[in-house]
Amino acid sequence: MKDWLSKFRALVLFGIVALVLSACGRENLTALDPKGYGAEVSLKLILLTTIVMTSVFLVVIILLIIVLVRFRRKKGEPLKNVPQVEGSKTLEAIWTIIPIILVGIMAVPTVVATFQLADTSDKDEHININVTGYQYWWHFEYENEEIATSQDMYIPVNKKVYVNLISNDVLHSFWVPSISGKLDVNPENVNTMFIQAYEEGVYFGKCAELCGPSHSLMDFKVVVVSEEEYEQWVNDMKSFNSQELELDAVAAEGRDLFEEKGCVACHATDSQNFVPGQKPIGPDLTQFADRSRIAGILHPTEENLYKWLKDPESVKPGNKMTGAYPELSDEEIEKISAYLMQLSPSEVTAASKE
Amino acid sequence: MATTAAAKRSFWEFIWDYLTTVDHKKIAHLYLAGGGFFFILGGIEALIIRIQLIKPENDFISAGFYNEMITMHGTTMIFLAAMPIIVGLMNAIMPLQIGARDVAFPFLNALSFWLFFFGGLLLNLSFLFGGAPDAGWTSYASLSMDSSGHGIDYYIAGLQIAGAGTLMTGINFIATIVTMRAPGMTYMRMPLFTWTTFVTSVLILFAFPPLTINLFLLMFDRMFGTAFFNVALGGNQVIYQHLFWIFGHPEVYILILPMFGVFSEIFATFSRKRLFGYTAMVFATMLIAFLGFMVWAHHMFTVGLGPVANAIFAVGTMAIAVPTGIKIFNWLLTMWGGQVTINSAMLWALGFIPTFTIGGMTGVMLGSNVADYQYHDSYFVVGHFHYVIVGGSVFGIFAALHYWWPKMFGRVLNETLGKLTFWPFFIGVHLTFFVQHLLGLMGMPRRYWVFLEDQSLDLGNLISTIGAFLMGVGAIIFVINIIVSAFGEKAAADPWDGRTLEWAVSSPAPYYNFAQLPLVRGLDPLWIEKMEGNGKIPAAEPLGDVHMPNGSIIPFLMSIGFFISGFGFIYQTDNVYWYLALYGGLAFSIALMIIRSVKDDYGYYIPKEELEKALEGEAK
Amino acid sequence: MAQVHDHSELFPEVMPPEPEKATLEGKNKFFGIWFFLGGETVLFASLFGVYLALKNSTAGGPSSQELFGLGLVFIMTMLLLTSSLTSVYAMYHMRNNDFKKMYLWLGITGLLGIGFLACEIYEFAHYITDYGFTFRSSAFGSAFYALVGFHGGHVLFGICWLTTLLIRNAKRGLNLYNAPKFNTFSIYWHFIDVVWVFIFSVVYLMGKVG
Amino acid sequence: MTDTKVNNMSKESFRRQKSREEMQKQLISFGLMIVLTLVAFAVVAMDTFHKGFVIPFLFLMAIVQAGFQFYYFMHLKERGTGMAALLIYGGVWAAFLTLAGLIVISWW
Ligand code: HEA
Ligand code: HEA
Ligand code: HEC
Ligand code: CUA
Ligand SMILES: [Cu+2]
Repeated sequence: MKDWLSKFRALVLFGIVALVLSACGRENLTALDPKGYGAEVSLKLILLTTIVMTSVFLVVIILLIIVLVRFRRKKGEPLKNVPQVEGSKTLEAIWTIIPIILVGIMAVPTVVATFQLADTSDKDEHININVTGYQYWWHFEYENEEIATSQDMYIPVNKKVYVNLISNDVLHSFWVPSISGKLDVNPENVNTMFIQAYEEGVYFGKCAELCGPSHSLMDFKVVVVSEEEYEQWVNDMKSFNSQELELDAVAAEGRDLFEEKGCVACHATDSQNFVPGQKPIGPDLTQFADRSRIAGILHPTEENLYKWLKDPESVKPGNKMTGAYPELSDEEIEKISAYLMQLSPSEVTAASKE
Repeated sequence: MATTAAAKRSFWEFIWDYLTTVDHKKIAHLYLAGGGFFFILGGIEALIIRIQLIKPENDFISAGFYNEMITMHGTTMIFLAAMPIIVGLMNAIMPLQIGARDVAFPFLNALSFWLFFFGGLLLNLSFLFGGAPDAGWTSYASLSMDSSGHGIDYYIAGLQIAGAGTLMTGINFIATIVTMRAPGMTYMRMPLFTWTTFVTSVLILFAFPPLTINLFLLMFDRMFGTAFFNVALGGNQVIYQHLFWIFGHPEVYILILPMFGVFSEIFATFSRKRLFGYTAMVFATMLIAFLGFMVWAHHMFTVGLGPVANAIFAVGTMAIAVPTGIKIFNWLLTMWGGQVTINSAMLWALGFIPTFTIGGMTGVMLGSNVADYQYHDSYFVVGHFHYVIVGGSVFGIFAALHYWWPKMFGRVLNETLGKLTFWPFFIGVHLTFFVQHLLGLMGMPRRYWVFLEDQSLDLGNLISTIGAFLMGVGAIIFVINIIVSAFGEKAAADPWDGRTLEWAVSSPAPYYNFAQLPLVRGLDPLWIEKMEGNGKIPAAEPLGDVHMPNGSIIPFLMSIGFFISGFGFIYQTDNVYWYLALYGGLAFSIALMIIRSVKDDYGYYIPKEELEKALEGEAK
Repeated sequence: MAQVHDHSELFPEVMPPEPEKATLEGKNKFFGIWFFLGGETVLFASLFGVYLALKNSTAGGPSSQELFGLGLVFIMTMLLLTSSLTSVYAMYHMRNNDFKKMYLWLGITGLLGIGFLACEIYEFAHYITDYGFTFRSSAFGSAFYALVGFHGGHVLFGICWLTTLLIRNAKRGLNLYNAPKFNTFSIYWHFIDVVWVFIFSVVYLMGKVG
Repeated sequence: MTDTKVNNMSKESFRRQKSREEMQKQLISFGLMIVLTLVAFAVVAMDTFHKGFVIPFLFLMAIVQAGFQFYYFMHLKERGTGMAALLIYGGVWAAFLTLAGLIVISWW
């Protein structure tokens, strides 16, 4: 029994160590490998508090072991009476004062960092993106740029970017672990924070506040590109016009079907009719073909798009598109897909960064 | 008792006895049974959650059902399992520890139990009638307003009924401790479990009203079209979050403080040493409770309250580590220099120290709000609170059950099985919840029905699920132990060489507790008498008739009335006929309330002769 | 803390000086109601907090300045304050073992309470019919009716409680069994008055100021 | 026997005397409460003072009145009521925190 136990414990220990070493999670998702300002500040505090608290834990565990080794009643040892100690002023003072000092060591940097991250005085000098959370997707409107997009948010590298968050329905929370800590997306007021990414790439964003059945599928991406690429992307987005696209016959039919079937009621496909501040009903599909994922989670393949258009419910339970459009035949889906796959305003895409 | 009424009673008499009882010890049995049932239910829900998360993109259960599972798991575990079991322990032990014959309001005590029971029943019936609540145990207003069906309505009605019961319990225990301590039992001689019961009751008294109001607001918004949380009409759902956590944070101390009391008793008893730093322990308890009211916004660091609020609440939160640390070190020093017997109860207590300390560590780490921007609503938080709740409250419950089982049921639990319960459970806890911290930091938010493939979250989740099943094994062995021990030998009055008053009466305690009120000469009165007296607690009064309250079926019936009117509340939005249930149930309960207050109930007396006979029997 | 050993002791010839706290049951009731009121304080504070957070969220509906008139509120305040005094009188006579006078003053207390409630009902009806201001109009409306209505509900409950007490004990005279009950009621009633003091200050007077 | 009875009687009349004095105090505090109420209403009705003064002033009036109620009408100053007072103050403290929390959300 004893033997088995200690083997088991060794195994457990080994497992944990292996887990820690096996990496700190997926790159571009984990908070342990920061690629942005907010995440970096948070990680510093995570490390500081971990170190302080681990040393406290060690003290406790060492004391516990000493006590058990020294004062444990051995098998068969008769009960005896031991001196009844009331307490000790000195000892008690020690373990009151030392923790107070330790708390101070953790509290001061925390407070400093809080105010650093909350300083939004230079908001007007930087890019502002108005983010709206919807059950179960994200919308990004670029202030002063007359463009909007959904699911993938493009930002330039090493530049401060302000995100102004509001929800269209219930509470969500905006979290891109590698770049920054999270901020709630409230329905009644705009929450503002800035993010700054250090490296180009595609970063995983998550919704962190329970918002319904598909809460776990409400992913988005932050696409960090170079400054020039960003400029180019914005200009491409502005000038893109889906009605003037040169399309083959199938895709052209798809474009007509997109109107016939009422998709346009919810989805925009270019920036021509952009109205600042207007809340769309469904994701903006202007750059659908450039998306890193369909509906935030599926890899951008024909089959997956078919799957989504055929039965969105099977992909995202409770989503707001299900049942909002007439059922599509396979042929119609093919045509619409052909059209959607042409919606690629820019060379700058998520795929180019992944 | 064995000498009086013949042991043979019919099954129905037995049931009737429990339905009408106002005896705190029998009510404790009811609480333990009810809470135990809900613990198994909540545990099964936990296992379902873990099975769903065993591998990426699993489809063991649907998304909607998953949300119902986490909501019901959290709600059940906290309101219907942990709290009732804790209240049950308090009921069983606290009056004995202060040398009282019952609690201040025995009738209310029974009512409290039945309200809890029917509230919990109502909540769980939602599974049968069209869907359970699915907005998380916090049931934040924006989502719970949006949620269709009646799940949330069940949440509101169930918790409102159960919560009323808890509030009455709080008042009852405070009054008991204030007015009914035996002669000589000054405040600073009360055992620590009684102290923590007292402080916990105060927490209940002040923490539950905000929850009550919050549920009312949500109920009005959902059922009667008011606009507290309706943004279009100027409402504000952050109010809900504030009110919930003004309740919610003290609530977690309601779960842990009584267990601090339990551990204090156990460490002292099994080290054969007086609790180290008793006075400091008492004041640390009060300080934790006091600070506990001032840190609620640490659950809301990411809501956007602004840097000033966040900074204040961060520092306040970390400060709680200080009184808690005092406790940890005092326990260690209690064992230092003592003679430490390690049996099942003590194993749980020893396991608690590292486990809870890890939970407290991560708590303090969460308290650093800038770090919390990353932790919040991720599995790191899930890891934290299971470490403190399971490592603190659940370990405490197991410890207390092993320690007081003889006093409550007259049988000692089997030692071997006791140890066999501990090890799988202890290992399981660390397997399940330690990796969750890492998962959180690796980017896994909580309340996720599925995690996607290719995000390096697979291994951690698998380990976590395996651990959960180990806990299940431990829990099952405990159930076996209960059954086996029921046929074991009868327990002595004082099987552990105890220190406090509850060990001065027979096991289980006679229904009148003390034939004569005891005279208390100091802290650890029984120990004092063993060391300085004849080993018996001196009596504070001559033997005489003992006044007892009458049993009553009214608490049970009243709770049924509220239960029915709960259904009325839930369904009146569908069909006006349900108003019949709503008002009918309410009228029924009010009528019973009036009957209760109009009918005089003076209780009855146990004649002196009967007590004399019982005492002789005991002496033999 | 002497145990009462015979029910007849509950009906002594001469009442002890504090009949409401002479028995253990009485003492428990006394503390019980106070603790309950400690909880009620937080209960009402939650409602006050909600009200203060939402009082400017009128969603285009009438605001507090437009709605509130001070005359009626002043009358209501006087009614309730006076009822507090009359219940003090009642307790004074209870301690003097003067059952009749206690009943008289308790009766007056109840009547004043009913007067208060009548005014409140009139006030609500006035808002609803003349301003279309209901608890569905706006978050302000919801918060206002919740807070003031909750207090009104407490008054109503108090009146029902008092009525039951008065009817049940009309023929019994004062004894150690029912004295605590009267006292408990009176403490509750004062508390309702305290809450009203805050309502008229915070809701009505401050609402008038803006 | 008679002695103790007389003794009891005088004790009783002493008690009555005391409680009459008590009653007088209660009447005075009632009068003060009415005055406080009048002042509060008057300050608002006159409409001459600045908001920044009126609101704290109204709070103050209300708190003083509550004190009168607790201590004179509800007998909180009698012996043996320490725990009751303690828990009411606890409630007031929790109430204060609740209020602070909910009010600041409209500021921050
Ligand atoms: C029994 C229940 C319990 C207990 C005791 C605690 C104890 C603590 N908790 Fe925990 N907590 C929960 C239950 C509990 N918690 C639950 C259920 C949630 C989640 C709710 C939800 O969202 O669903 C939560 C969430 C939670 C959060 C919010 C996280 C988030 O959602 O973002 C925070 C943040 O500060 C926090 C902090 C703390 C702290 C600082 C303590 C402290 O009290 C811990 C103190 C203990 C120690 C520190 C260890 C011993 C001390 C020493 C050995 C001395 C030396 C120490 C130092 C020098 C620091 N908890
Ligand atoms: C007292 C509180 C308590 C307790 C004891 C537990 C115990 C456990 N909890 Fe839970 N948990 C919460 C309170 C608690 N939890 C709360 C408040 C939440 C948040 C909910 C929310 O987000 O809203 C939560 C959320 C939560 C999650 C996160 C869900 C999510 O965010 O998506 C997970 C996942 O692993 C989990 C797992 C577990 C496990 C494995 C146990 C185990 O310890 C359980 C062990 C018990 C058993 C395994 C039962 C044994 C019984 C049997 C096996 C049956 C035997 C039958 C017979 C003999 C008849 N819990
Ligand atoms: C009720 C309005 C509505 C209608 C009508 C509608 N959709 Fe959608 N659509 C949505 C919403 C909402 C989503 C986002 C779902 C989610 O992710 O939760 C969406 C998502 C999508 C996506 C994935 C978007 C992305 O950014 O990855 C595609 C593609 C799409 N819809 C195509 C269509 C087509 C084609 C039609 C018509 C046949 C259509 N939609 C009709 C509301 C609508
Ligand atoms: Cu949006 Cu979760
Ligand atoms: Cu907390």
